[in-house]
Parts: sequence; structure tokens; C-alpha cells
Amino acid sequence: MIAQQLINALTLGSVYALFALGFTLVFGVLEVINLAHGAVFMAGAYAALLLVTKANLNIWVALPLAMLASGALGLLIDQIVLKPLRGRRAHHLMPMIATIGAATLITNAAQGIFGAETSRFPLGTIPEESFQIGTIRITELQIAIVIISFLLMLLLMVILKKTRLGKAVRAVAENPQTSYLLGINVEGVFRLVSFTAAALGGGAGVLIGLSFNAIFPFMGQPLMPKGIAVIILGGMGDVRGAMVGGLFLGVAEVMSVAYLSSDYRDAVAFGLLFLILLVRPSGLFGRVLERKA
Amino acid sequence: MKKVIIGALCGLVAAFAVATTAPAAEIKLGVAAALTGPVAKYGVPIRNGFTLASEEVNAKGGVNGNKLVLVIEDEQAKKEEAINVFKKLIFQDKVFAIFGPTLSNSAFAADPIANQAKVVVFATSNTVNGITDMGPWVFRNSIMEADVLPVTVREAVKKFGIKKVAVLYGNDDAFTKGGYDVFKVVLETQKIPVTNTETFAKGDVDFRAQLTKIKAQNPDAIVCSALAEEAANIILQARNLGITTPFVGGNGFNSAKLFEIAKAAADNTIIGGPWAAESVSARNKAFVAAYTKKYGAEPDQFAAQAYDALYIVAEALKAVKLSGNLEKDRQSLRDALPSVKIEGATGPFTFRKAPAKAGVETGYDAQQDAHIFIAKGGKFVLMK
Amino acid sequence: MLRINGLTKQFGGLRVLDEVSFQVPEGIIYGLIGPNGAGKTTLFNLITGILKSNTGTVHLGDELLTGLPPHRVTQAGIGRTFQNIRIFREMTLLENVMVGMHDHLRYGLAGTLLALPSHRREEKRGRERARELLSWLSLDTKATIEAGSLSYGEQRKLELARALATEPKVLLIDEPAAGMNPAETEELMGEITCISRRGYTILLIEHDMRLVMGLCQRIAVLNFGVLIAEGAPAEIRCNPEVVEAYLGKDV
Amino acid sequence: MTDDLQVFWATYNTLVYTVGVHAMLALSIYLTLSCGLLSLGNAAFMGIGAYTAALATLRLGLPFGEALALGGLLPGLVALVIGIPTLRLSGVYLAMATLGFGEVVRVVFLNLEITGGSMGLNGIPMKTQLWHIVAILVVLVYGFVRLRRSKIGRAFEAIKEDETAAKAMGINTTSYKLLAFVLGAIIAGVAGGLNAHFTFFVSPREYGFDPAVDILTGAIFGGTGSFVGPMVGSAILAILPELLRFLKAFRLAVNGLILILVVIYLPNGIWDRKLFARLRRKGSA
Repeated sequence: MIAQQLINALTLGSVYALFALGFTLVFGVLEVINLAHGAVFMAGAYAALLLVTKANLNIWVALPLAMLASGALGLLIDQIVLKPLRGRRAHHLMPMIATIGAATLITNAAQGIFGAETSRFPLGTIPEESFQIGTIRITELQIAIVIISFLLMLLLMVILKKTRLGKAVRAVAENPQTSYLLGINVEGVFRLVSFTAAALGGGAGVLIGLSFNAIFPFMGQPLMPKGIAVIILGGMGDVRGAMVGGLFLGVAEVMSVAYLSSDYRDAVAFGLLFLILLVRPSGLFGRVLERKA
Repeated sequence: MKKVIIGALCGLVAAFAVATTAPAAEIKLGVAAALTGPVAKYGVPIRNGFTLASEEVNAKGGVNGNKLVLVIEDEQAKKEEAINVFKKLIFQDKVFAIFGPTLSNSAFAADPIANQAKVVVFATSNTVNGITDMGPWVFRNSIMEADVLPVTVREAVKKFGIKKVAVLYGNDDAFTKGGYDVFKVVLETQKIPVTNTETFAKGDVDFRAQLTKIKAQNPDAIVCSALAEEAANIILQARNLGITTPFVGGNGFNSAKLFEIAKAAADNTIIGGPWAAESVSARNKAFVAAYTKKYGAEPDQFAAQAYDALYIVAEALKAVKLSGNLEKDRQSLRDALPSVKIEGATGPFTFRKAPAKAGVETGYDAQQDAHIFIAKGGKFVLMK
Repeated sequence: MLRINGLTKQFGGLRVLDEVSFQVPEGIIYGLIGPNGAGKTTLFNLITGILKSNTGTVHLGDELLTGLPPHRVTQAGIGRTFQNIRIFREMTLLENVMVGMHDHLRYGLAGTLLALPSHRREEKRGRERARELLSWLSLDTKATIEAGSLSYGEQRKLELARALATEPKVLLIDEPAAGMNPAETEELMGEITCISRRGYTILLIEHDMRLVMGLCQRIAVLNFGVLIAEGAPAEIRCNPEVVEAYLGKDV
Repeated sequence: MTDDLQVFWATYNTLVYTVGVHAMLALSIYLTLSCGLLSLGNAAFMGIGAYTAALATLRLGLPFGEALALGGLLPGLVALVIGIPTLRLSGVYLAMATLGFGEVVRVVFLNLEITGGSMGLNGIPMKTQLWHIVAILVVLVYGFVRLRRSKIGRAFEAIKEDETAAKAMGINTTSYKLLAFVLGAIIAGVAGGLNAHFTFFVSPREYGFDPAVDILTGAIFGGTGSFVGPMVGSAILAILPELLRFLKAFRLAVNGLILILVVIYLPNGIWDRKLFARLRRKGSA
């Protein structure tokens, strides 16, 4: 049982990590808690659904296209909602409130357009058999989710660490004003990050929509507090931390079901978050951000 | 000048009075349903069921020649909204009766308003205990889990020779938790040991942790109270983990969505309920056909119960002689309702006075026989 | 008055202050100088309790300050200004100064909510004192405007007034002339002298040698966390170690 | 005319009560925000207050006044206990810790026998009257006006603007933050108690993540420059869905759109005194 539960924790944690990757990226660079991330996640799932049902595309072709579509939506949100607030002396939480507005608008518009009812990918979109490895059982989709989330994280890390572009992004994350003076196209970086983060969110939407067979306008909502918990655990704005935080939350949840009580699963998970913050005020991986002393 | 105005006002009032007592009056019925927000997926089929039924009634000449007019309001499944909507329907729109609200939680907040204002409130989707305890103006045709599950469990035990079961339910939702509470009592009274009881929360996408734990206990069946999408994915994930035991489901399992997602994996799932799409009665076939034609989607039990509810009220209204006095007419409707008997999409229907509760006059629950269905080859087949 | 004894501070492996000891006698202006990164501001942060020292003690008179939280150090009689101006920009000048008087206004939550006479009396006294302090630094005409709209030099002065409002026995001033033009610096020197004449003991960090030499009765010199010299301005000016630390600068 | 008024009042009195309670919640979060604390725990405190007051009425049969007092007291005590370790955190980390606390509280409501689990508590008698809400709001507003012109109000603002500088002014920032946190919790608890006694019902899902964010949204939307802004903002957000009812399925979408437009064009919130001053100058010029 323990082996199976560890696999369960790994896949659940990968789902959380996948959701949190884009979320943490936006926080790290734009310093906005983007509460529209769940809406973008939902939009990705609907985009893939339309591509599969209306354009008869294979799901693995539809996935990148859906990511592009949700990326475009993320870019739109940034340009229309967040850009006007940059550089103005607004309350530092105003951008977050703006993303709440965007989330409400997008999810409810989606409900107006697609209806309140749950949609799903047609039968046979993906194979659904499970494999038996020793005492462990796992489905192809679970493996795909684990691999894709690890790959995306690695890719992001390599891009951020090794490329010029990545260095620019990190410089902007560190200090937008200085970066601007150094000749970095700060607005360009913001656009790129908004796009990438939303594309990642949309991709997560497709994969989770596939694995749960349920696509509906509010599908992103229950994941928001968990996504926030993940990026806090991992340290805000830390790509590697999002992965670790996701896995940590997955393990915490699965193990509290397995060895404590499923009644108190969320209390255990969020109680741990609470305690970890008390011991490590900047998350597991967070650098202690010393505000100008 | 003053007199002229008063005169004119009197004239207007008289005109209104004449209009309301005229033979072709309009009978306003309120519908409070969750039409936006996360619960809209239940509220929308409910609205559709009401709309379809009222159009049918009106197409056949209405009730005693009076047209039914639905005033549909969105209550967002929030308690304050439900109260606001009830008040608007009662005091501003002056409806005869209110259908709704969608969730039991909202009903506990809003039904006292209707009861106090002496307006019939008719629930079609509130299944938990205590709804009709709120007062004599509260009615429901949503059959209670307490009436269904004992039969379901008994039939399942007979069919599969079940010795011990595991229980899995959603504990942050009144509907699924209410189902669990009944299951718990039923399993105790029928002396069926429970290996372990596991819970999940709304919005969960992965039930493998709970299922793995259940698998280790090796139960003969899994008793589960969940909403349709959750139920389907629980079944699928159980099968993926190599769990082959049958499922015994609560009310939430009763949905075409179960098979759309779980397909043949759902086979051998036993459920009980007042209605299933596959029910063969002519009345039901006509309903399913009409609904599918109008909305381009298959109805679910929420739509069916809403559809029947409108016919029940229409039947009661036949016996009401409209006086033009709203209060009197509301009272007449209330008095006519308990004795209504109809043959609806969900089968034969009558009301039953809810058991009296210390000092408070109660309302009326549904008296309907539960049918027991078993899933076979991607659809529910009648067992009993 | 202020006694610093063997104060040491390490950040990781880096020793920012190493066994620093000196005493600030009552009633004088005491200068603390040293090149960038010598540990001057760290010393201030240790005295005021914002940072905790590894070893060593700070005494104000007979009272041990080491280990006290910052607000208790202030209450004990240490007032300070910050190197990178930290006024409350969205409050008026008057309010800024009255924040400094926080501990000296004798009323509580009940007094405020119930509008007891103690509240009105103390607020009135506070306002009058705050205006007086502002007038010391010739800011009284701007008492009711928002502090954020002050010029740079005025903001520095406001910080001084605010620090004075805590009724300090010793006033720590961190680079008051930074970013000021010569005329402003001149004016400031006058005002600091004035403050000193009113009986305040002052410990001053400054880069501007002219200002230090002209103002201070005694001077301590820090270099890489070590106290390399201590004495009257004339001694310091001739100290070879100091000259070396400030190589190329006109001491 | 009086008939129309009666109908209007009968229809919308709950909405008016709701606006009042939301204004109270806005004040509760404004109090913590005015001390620089970003707390997402106020919904949980509201829940503790609502459950406590409701149980005091239902189980103990206490008079409404005492039930409300308990509904304020218990959240205050809980805030005191969790505030001591938590308030060391700042910014989003504090927000997340309080969010975690809120989730724990919600799960506890879900699993305790006495709170009725997910079914919540029903049959709570209608006790709240308009004058209760108005009276409490008047007292609160008076309190805020007094506080603003006192050393306590100045200490809060100093901590918000620069905590280190505030400490250097001799302000015991820890106690003042705790004071703001506890007072905020008490106000939220009383608001919860009032709410429970005009909606007949409380359940755990009213006090989770979304309501926590809603309370914050109302406050920021209104503008946090003074205590008026949050009250105005949360009142507007409470009324808006009713005003937009005619839009049917798209009313919440339009609600979101309005939120975006206000944020873009009024980045300091609706109640922006500096903007008002500017407009007035322009008007007179």
C-alpha cells in the first residue's frame, strides 16, 4: 500500500505543481498574485476541447495549440488589466483585485457561452488502461502528467538559468527599474512571462481536464487555494520550489488520508502550511527577502 | 385637483382588480434557482424542466384557462441571494408560489421567509432531512435519501452477497453528506460492518489515496455518496487501481454523466431513485423526448423533478378558484396541494405529511416508491 | 553616558564589527567616521536593538540596553535618524513628530474611545511640543502638509525633529548631510549645534569630514569593523592609521 | 407611495442588512490593513463569530446581546492566540498563513458534531434588526474617527508605512499589530453573529477562501486611504449583483468587468480623497 500511496502522492503532487508553475512565474516576475490563473487554466481546457471535437485534432496536437490560445488570453489579461496599473502609485494589492475581476469576467462569460453543464473529451481521446508494475498500478495519463510537469519545470529552469532571455527575465524579477536602465525591454519580458505562465496554466487545464473527464467554467476555482499553498511552500517565484511545493502538498494530502483521517486532510495540509510559515517565514525554498533595512 | 388624482388612481386600481379576476388571468409562479456560479450546472436543468412543463401546460390552454407565467430568478446558491430572491418574488412580483432554491443550504436560509409570508415554497432538489420541518408551507417532491437508501442497500446485499463494505463520501457538501448520514444509519440497522469510512472534498480530482486505503481493507462493495462527475471518476480510478467490487451509490449517481465518463467501468453499480432516463413509462418517454428536442441535451433527475413539480402545482391550481385576493389564493393553493396525485415523469406521486416536530407544524415530503437500478453495459436497468 | 563595550557582529562568516568599545560622554557631539562598509550603520542598528550583537554590551547610564527590543531602547532614551530617510511620507509633519512622542502621551485606548479629558489634554500638549520641535528646525510653517512632499533636506530635518520627539538622552544621527548641497549642509551644522546646546548628547555618523571636524568634540574611527582611533579631532587628524584608511582624502 | 416603500423595504431589507454587515467586515479588514497587515483570516473569524453566536442562541438560549458578545469574544481570543506567532510574518506570507488558518477553521466546522458539519446550523431565529446594525456601525465609525486622531491610530499608520522606523519611535509594534488583529477579529465575529441571525442558517462554505478574498476585494476596491472607502466599496459590491439582475446569465461577467474598469481608471479605489480634492480644484478653477 505504501508504494501505491507514494505513486498517488507523486501524481497528485505533479498536478498541483503543474498548476502552480505559471502561477509562481507571474508572481516572481510581475509580483502579482494572479487570481485569474484558474480562469486561464479553464480556458486552456475548453480550447483543447473545441479543437478535439470541432476540428477533429488529435489531443497531442490540440494540447500545444490550446497552450498557445491560453497564452494569448494571459497576454490579453496582462495588457488590458495589469499594464495600466504598472508604474502608477496604486495600492500594491490593486493588480490582484484586477485579476479577480478578470477571473470573474472570464469564468462567467465562459458559462454564458459554453453553458453551466460539464463537458468532456469524447471517448477514446486518450487510452485509459492502467499498467501493473509489481503491486503498483498507474495509468498512461498519470505517467504523462508526471513526465510533462517535470519536463516543463526543467525546461523553464534551463531557459531561466542558461539563456540570455532567461537572464533578462531574472534581472527583471530582481529589479525592473535597474533592468530598464540596463537596456532590458522590461515590458517585453512582462509580456513574455504573462504569455508563458498562461500557456503553462492552460496546458495544466488540458491535462487535468483529461484526467478528470470534466471541463466546466469553474474548474479552476478549487485549485486556487492549493496553488497558492504550493507557491508559498516552495518560496514565491521559485520554479524549482513550485515543483517541490506541489509534491510536498501531494505527499501531505495523500499521507494524511492514508495514515490519519481523510476528514482532516485539508486541515493537515493547510495546518502544515501554517506551521512551515512560522518556522520558515519565506517558504521551504524562499530566500529571506530582507526589505531595505 | 387632488380629487381628480384620487379618482384616477381609483380607476386604475379598479382596472387592475378587473384584470386580475378576468377569466384569462395570469398565474405567476416564482422559480429561484442557481443560474450563475459553480452550482449553475444543477440550476440550469431545473430551470429547463420548469420552462418545458409550463410551456406544455400553457400550450394546452393553461390551468382553467389561466396562463402560467414563470418568474425565474438567479440565487447563485448563496444564502443572502436566495433570501433576496425569495423576497423579491413574494413582495414585488407577488407570485403564487416559489419553486426552489437549488441547494438545501440556501433552502434553510430562504424557506423561513416564504413560510412566514404564507407562500408555498416547493423544493425539487433539496433531499436532506429537516427541509420540511421548517413549516407548513414547505413542500418537496425531491424524494428523501432516507426513503431510498434502505431499499438500495438491501437489494445490493441480496444481489452480491455483501458481507462488509467501505464507505466513501464528500463531506463538505450538504447533499452528499446528507446521503452519507442516511447510509450510516442504514448500514447500522442492517448490521453490515463498515471496513473504513473515507471522505473527499468538493473540487478533488484524485481519489486514489482514499481508494488505495479502501482496497487494502478488501470490502465486498463500496458505498458511495458523491455527485455525478465525482462518482464517475471515483469508479474509474477504482478500476484503474484494480478494485473490482461493485458500487452502491446515493442520489448523485443517478445521472447520464456517470456513463459518459465511466462507461462500462460503472457496471454493477446499484442505485436507487425516483427516476432514471431509462424508465419505460410513456409519461417519462414523452418528457425525455420533449426535453432533448428543446434543449439538445438529455435531462437529468433535477430536470425531471422540476418538470413534475410544475405539473403537481398545476394540478393543485385546477382545484383553486381564483379570488383575485393574493393572500386568499396563496392559501387556497396551499390547501389544495397536499391531496394532489399525479402520474409524472418520475412515476406516480403523492405528498406525505412530514413527521411532526416539537411544537412546529411541518410541511409535506414526497411519497414515492424508489426504483432500484443496476448499471449494465453503460446504462441503468431496472432491478426492482 | 553611552558606553559600548566589546561589541561584535558577524554576518555568516563575515565579521562586520570586531570588539568595538568606546564611550560617549554626556552633552557632547561625538563623531563616528570611517570608510564605506566600515560598520558604522551596523553599530547604530546594534545600539538601537534592530540587530542583535554576537557579544558585547551597550549601556545608557546604568541601564543595560543589550537584548532590549528596539522600542524599549527608544523608550530608554536613544533616538535616531536613518541613513536612507525613513519618514512617514503619507502623514503630515505634525503627525510624524507626534508619532515620535508616542511613549510620552499619557492616555490609552479607553481614553481615546471614550473621549476622556486625558486624551484631549495630552493631545494638546503633544501638538504644542511637536510644533516647538518643528520650529527648532524651522519646519513649523509646513506643519500640516504631507511629509512626502518635502524637499530632501527638509525630510532630513523632519527626521531629526521626529527623533527629538522621543525625548532622547542620546541622539543617534546617521549621515545627516548625505545628498545635501554645501549651503544646506552649512544650515544643518548650525541646527545640530543648536540641538546640542539644548543639552542633548549626540552620536553622529558622517562622511563629510569638514562637517565632522567642525562639529564634533570627540571622534571614533572605524575601519573594516575595527575601532582604529578615538580622540579629539586634532588627534584624529594626525593619526597615521586614520590617514591611511582615508588615503587620498583630505583629512 | 408608502405602499411602494413598504414593498421595497419588504423586498430589500435583507439586502440592506447584508450591506451593513459587509460594511462591518470592510471595517474589520481595514483595521488590519491600516496596520500594514494583509490578513485573509477575517472570513474565518466571521465564521467563528457566526457559529458561536448561533449556538449561544440555539443551544444555550442566551439573549441576543449576550450571544453577539460571545460571537465577538471568541474570535478575539482565537486571534490573540494565533496572532502571537503569526504576526511576525509580513506581506503575502502573513496572508497565506492566515489563509491556512482559515482553511483549518473551515475543516473543523465541517467535522465537528456541534457545528452540524456541512449541513451547518439551521433554524437560527431572526433576531437582527436594522437598528442593531446601524447602532454598531455608528459606534464603529465613531471609534475609527477617534482612533485616527490618537497616538494609537498614528502608531498603526506608522507601522504600515515603515515598521522599523515605527519601532525606532518607541512603538511596541508587536502589541499594536496584535491589537489591530484582535480588534479586527472581534468586529468580524460580531458581523458574523449579526449575519447568522437574519439568514436563519450558517454553513462552513460561507467562510472559506472565496469569502476571505471577497472581504479583501471590497476593501481595496473602495480604497484604503480612509475607513470610508472600504465601507463604500464593499457596499457597492454587495448591491451590484442585485442591480445587474436584468443581465441574467451574464450578470456576474459584467460584475467582473466593472471591477476591472474601476481598478484601471481609479487605481486608488473608488473613495480616493486626493482625486476628489483634485476634481474640486478643477471644478472651482
